[in-house]
Amino acid sequence: MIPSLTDDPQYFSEEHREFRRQLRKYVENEIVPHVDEWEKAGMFPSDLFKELGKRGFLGGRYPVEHGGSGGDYFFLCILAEELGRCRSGGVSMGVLAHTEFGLNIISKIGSPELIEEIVKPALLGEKICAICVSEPDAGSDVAGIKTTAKRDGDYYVINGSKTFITNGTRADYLTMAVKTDLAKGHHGISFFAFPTKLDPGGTKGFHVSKSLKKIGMHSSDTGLLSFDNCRIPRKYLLGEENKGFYYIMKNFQGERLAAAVMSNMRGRIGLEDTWKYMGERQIFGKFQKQFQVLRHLMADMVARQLASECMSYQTVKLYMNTSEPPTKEISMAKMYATETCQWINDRCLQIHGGMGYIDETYISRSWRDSRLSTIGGGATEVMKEVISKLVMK
Amino acid sequence: MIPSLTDDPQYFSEEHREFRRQLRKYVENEIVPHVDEWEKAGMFPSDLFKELGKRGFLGGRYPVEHGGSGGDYFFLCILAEELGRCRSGGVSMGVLAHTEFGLNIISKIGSPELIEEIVKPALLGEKICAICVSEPDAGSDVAGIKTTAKRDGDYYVINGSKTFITNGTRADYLTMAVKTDLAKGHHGISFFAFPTKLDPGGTKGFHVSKSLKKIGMHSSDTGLLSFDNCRIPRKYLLGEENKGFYYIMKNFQGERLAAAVMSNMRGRIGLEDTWKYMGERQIFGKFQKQFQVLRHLMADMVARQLASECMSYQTVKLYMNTSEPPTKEISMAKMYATETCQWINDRCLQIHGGMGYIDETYISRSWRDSRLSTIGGGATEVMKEVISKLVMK
Amino acid sequence: MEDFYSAEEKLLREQATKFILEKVRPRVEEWEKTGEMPKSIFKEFAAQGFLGILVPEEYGGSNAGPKAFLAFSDAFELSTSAGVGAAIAMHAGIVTRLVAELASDPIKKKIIPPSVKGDIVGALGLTEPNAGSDLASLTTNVRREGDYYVLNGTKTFITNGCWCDYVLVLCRQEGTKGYEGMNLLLVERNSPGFSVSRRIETLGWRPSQTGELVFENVRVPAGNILGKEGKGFQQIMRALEWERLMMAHQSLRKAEIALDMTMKFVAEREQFGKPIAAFQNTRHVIAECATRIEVGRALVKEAVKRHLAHEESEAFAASAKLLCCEDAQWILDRCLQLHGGYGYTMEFPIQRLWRDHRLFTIGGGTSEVQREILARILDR
Amino acid sequence: MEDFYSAEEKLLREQATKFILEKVRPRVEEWEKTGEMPKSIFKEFAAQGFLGILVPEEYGGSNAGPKAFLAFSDAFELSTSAGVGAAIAMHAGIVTRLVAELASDPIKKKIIPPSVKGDIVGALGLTEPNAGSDLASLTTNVRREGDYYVLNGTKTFITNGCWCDYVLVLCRQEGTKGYEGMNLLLVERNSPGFSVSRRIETLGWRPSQTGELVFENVRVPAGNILGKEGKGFQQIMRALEWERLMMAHQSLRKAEIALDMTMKFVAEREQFGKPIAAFQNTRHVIAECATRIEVGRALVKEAVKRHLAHEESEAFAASAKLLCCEDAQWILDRCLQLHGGYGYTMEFPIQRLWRDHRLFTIGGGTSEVQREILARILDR
Repeated sequence: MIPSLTDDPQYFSEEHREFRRQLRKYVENEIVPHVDEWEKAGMFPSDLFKELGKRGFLGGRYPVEHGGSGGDYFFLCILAEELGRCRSGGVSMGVLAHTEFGLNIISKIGSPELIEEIVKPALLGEKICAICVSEPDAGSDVAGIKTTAKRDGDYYVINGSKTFITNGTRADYLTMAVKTDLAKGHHGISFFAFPTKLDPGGTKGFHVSKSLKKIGMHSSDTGLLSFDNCRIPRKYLLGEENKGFYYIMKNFQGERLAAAVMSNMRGRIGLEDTWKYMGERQIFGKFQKQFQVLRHLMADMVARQLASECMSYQTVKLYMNTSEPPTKEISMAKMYATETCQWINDRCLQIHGGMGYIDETYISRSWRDSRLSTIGGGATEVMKEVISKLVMK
Repeated sequence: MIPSLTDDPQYFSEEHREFRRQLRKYVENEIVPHVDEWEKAGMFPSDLFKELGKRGFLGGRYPVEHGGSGGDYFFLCILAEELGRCRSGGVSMGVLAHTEFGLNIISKIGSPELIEEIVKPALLGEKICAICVSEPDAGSDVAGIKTTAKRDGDYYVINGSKTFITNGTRADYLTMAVKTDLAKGHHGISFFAFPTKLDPGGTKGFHVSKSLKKIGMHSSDTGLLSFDNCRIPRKYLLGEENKGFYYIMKNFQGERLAAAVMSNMRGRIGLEDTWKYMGERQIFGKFQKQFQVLRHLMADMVARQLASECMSYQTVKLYMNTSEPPTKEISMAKMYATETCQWINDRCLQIHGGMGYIDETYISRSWRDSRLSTIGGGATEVMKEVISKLVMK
Repeated sequence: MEDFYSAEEKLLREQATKFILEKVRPRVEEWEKTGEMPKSIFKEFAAQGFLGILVPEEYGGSNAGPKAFLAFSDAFELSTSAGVGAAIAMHAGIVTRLVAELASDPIKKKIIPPSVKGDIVGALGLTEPNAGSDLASLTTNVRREGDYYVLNGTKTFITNGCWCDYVLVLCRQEGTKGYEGMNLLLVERNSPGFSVSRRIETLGWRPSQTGELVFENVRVPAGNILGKEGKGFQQIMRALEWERLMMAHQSLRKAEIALDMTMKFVAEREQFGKPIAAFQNTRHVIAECATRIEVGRALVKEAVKRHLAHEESEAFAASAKLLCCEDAQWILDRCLQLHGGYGYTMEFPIQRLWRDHRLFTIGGGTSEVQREILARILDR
Repeated sequence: MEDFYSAEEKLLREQATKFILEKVRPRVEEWEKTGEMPKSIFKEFAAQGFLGILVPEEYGGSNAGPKAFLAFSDAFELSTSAGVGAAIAMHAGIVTRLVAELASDPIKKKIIPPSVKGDIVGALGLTEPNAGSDLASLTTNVRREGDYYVLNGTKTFITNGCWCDYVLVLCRQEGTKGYEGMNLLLVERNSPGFSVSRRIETLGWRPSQTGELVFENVRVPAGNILGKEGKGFQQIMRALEWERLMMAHQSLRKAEIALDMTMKFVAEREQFGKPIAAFQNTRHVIAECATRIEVGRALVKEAVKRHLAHEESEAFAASAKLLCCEDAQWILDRCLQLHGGYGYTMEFPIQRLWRDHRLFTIGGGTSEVQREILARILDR
């Protein structure tokens, strides 16, 4: 038995627990049976958004006026955790890229018109969103963004390209960071909710140049997108011009926290599956769980797992209770959870021996899925830069 | 510039160096252009064995009387290293599984008849061999083998199954460990050169039950094989009955050493590619190679890489100059090289950031290929058992 | 972590911090050099009320509770000497508390008030030369003779051992084995047959008077038993868990203090024409250290909460002891490294923090033992 | 590794081992306790011929060569005190050798024979309070006045500093900067203006008389320069590489000695009813330690071979220093851990090996500096 905090009343009310129960049942019955197929296809079906949406799973933490349930951030944690139980990392990533990474900022700073046009249908899963920041030459370094938006009357004209975009091949709206003032570095960034289907056959000038093949996260699509003189109405500007960096600082901490929570669940499932395997697999006449070094390794992993979960949950609470996001704690939680998850999955694969290298075992998928977590959403190296700036005054 | 030992005269004569030059040229011109395709197909073409064979690349270290060139073990090192330069781990693994792991023991203890029937054509690449030890319930634990061979007049009747067999879906001969005496544990193991094409349409009772899909090593085929009352002539017994464990101890050390050498090359290429990338990729206005933490990480990797190469080469020399294989040093070299290679490729992927997660980059392939090395051919945990027994007297 | 403590606990920490920095820290270098701290230090701590934090008011304590004790420990770690902290924490954090919880009334009245005043000092006798982390194999022997227990055996690595006035001895009734059949006896120093056979010189913890105690036919009055006959081990399990939590908490505090020192050092010290703090490597190492401290704190906080609420705390306490002590060891090592050659001199306290702390992954149940505990929880 | 040494070198190692175990090891505990080793120890080593291993025969040495010195160091590490090894290796492995290679004939004749006899002891003055690993920023100042050099500055962390009879001082000609314009001067102890300002107390290396040296208008005869004017730094680069190789080699030897002790300890010590050696965890830790030692050896062997053959050795030497010193630190820590509580007492030498060795990733160019060297090689 691996001790767990997922039912702890200090974090989860009965309402949360009911949400979790329903979602878990849905994942087990409606997602698990299909993930092998989705992994092979390189994409889960877009209908999944609708199915999740109509059951209210997407809007847990969104205001009721936006079509959500008005709950707290722990509803998002539950979404991240329970989707993780389908053991296909791409599913959780794709859904969260839509419902949290892409949508959150629109809900926070979008005009009432955009709430109606985008947020409401998106929470029902009828529109698909994506967050769209990375470029071929600017990953963690947002100041280096080269895609531009130029004002032209009531329109903006957008040129450039974006890459590593989760949901990128099918998103209806791209929550996109661009430069409205190239000379200004951080202070020239603006955000748009870029509509990809403005014109019949797709917004003119917008192309999915490539669907990127990745080492893992196979059930999620990833796009390389190009923008060639795309004209979009001015209303799609989010908030004010050139305030994009501020919006990132303020609103994107939730994304990192969600990455931590997702990683924790991926670590936990790795541990659960591996401990089960160790009780079934015999070698040299003993069960694997009887070997001291493997037991001690499990103990080390459990200790780190619990530490990471405590850190993430406590940080969620802090995040909910403070007006400015606790950037230091969130960066630490993100870095620790993703590194821990990656290490745990690597060691768990090792315990599985040859079976761990076979595509069909869960642990092999979880291992390659987890490899992305220390790179995406603020790489470990970037987290260290952030943390060191905050602790070394 | 990463310092290298691959031309060091203490290990490599002019003859070796010429062998290396020719092979490198061949790999560059004839293999590199095709590996993407082979990776996708899940298998390199069997013709590759013939092409390598007719150029003399396979028999470098085999006796002239067996069709080889009569060279030393460093010829095998060169083969492992230069094939590694095609950056598709399955190619080196498949070729070495044939020419070293499968064939070596036949050359050493096979009858003159089997030398003619198997070794000579195999060194020309006209027959394909595989080593066949692991079973669904016995990986590193050879005493737990359950496949049996029962004597019946001039025949042996073989029953059981084998898994994780490299070249398993197409091998003509399987160098196979089976139990001839189930009651005797280690001392009931015997070796056979199992012919898979004895009867038209394949030896009766032999089936490739499954071609296993793996996380990496995609250009190499891996079989799950079943044996159902297969009758094979007695002549295919290698050496004596029930001496199999002794043969493993004596002859399979070369396999582990080859694994070390292969891993070293995979680490080295990872470093070369990554250092190159660091000189091309800019972030925050600087080249990656200008960041101190990445430079220091490179330095740590180079130090371990050099240490591992020194260890492996010195162990090869020791192996060539002693009558009993230096099991302790070989186990250490294998463990260290494979762990180092895995760590290096993981860190190199990290340095590549999002690009490292994309299927098409070399580092992503090298990362998933290298993950097998600490599991196959004697897992790290097994190496530690062996080493501790030898150092703690 | 700040929301962990109540306002009163923070006040206590402030008071203690002032006391430590003014009255203790300036004398530490001398004590460390000679290995001798005056025993009267207990009275000085007592005068501030620190020795009664875990003791009910009727016996002269403040009963401020375990979290208050942790807040107090945040302060005493500022002495930069684990020996000082260990001596105080053993006496006031563990031994006196066990007496208050388990002893008979007459014993409580006799022992606790002077303990709270610092007039007498207690020790805990668990480890034996051949039974360290493995208490099930301890052999110190006890048999009943009329109104007395007769005690024979040796206890070693005993903090406060050389100067203790009383020691709680875990001993085995004849004919028992494993974790069953142990008694916990309070033995006073003046008992005939009790002796301190030697002081054990250690790598760190120098002022803590680590000693080996010998019991030769020591006759202990029957009323000196703590709790029930035969349940000695079971009765201290909760105290051992508390010790693990204290050690995890103290480890992180040591790491934090070291990191503060280090950040100051790297900001001032220049190499290659710039402060060491300006090197990316330095910044990333510090980020990693700070993260491990913060994560460890989150774990300790949860573990303490569960321990105090008597909820399932075993796995959390073992995880906290394992992870925080190991991580602190790594952090202290990195801090020493960032000090360069200065870190190796006796002139900077980082060397002492580093070497003092090395015992934290060994004492209180080694890291290996914590792993065993965790693995057994998985078995359930 | 056994094929690394010649028969003569092995014989020397055997002779030295006997000497160390009989004449040195039994006195080490006392020296470590007091921090004082008699200076006459140099004469005892000299009587065995050990101080002349790197010195030509005409000056009284055996000229047995660098590999012989490494074989000798395998023996002196058995003293289990890095302070003893450091004092001897600095004098006989580096300083005397530099004099023999670079000094003028009169200086050689004056300094080397008594050095080989152990009558006088040498030190090397590189590090300054504000220039450790970064020698380019050293500021000890030299100017020419007629037949003299006038020297001003401070050198610190100097092994043998407190009792040295002469010291080789790396100093800067006025108006120069970076690695250019340095001189290497031999300064005798009796020179007016030279003083030992203090002994530096360190965590380990206790008997090695680490000191801070002050030069106030010290007038050094012009003939005391070693090698060329302005080329002081370039001339010692090879000696620094040699120091790195020695340190890497000695690190592994310390680790090996500790592992031997540990294997003995775990075979004897029982816990949970069986020898610690029987636990799988113990065996796997030992396997990992043994592997890192063996791999480190392979690297050192290659690096030494290249250094001696004047082949490209820089990357190998830096790698060896970095990897072997870091790995030995890890191994010594694991060995201490396997000793449990006993590892923390002053009664077992493992504590000293552990704490002595901690300087090896700091001294002789920190690990960070080795990484810088390697990264710059990659830049080429």
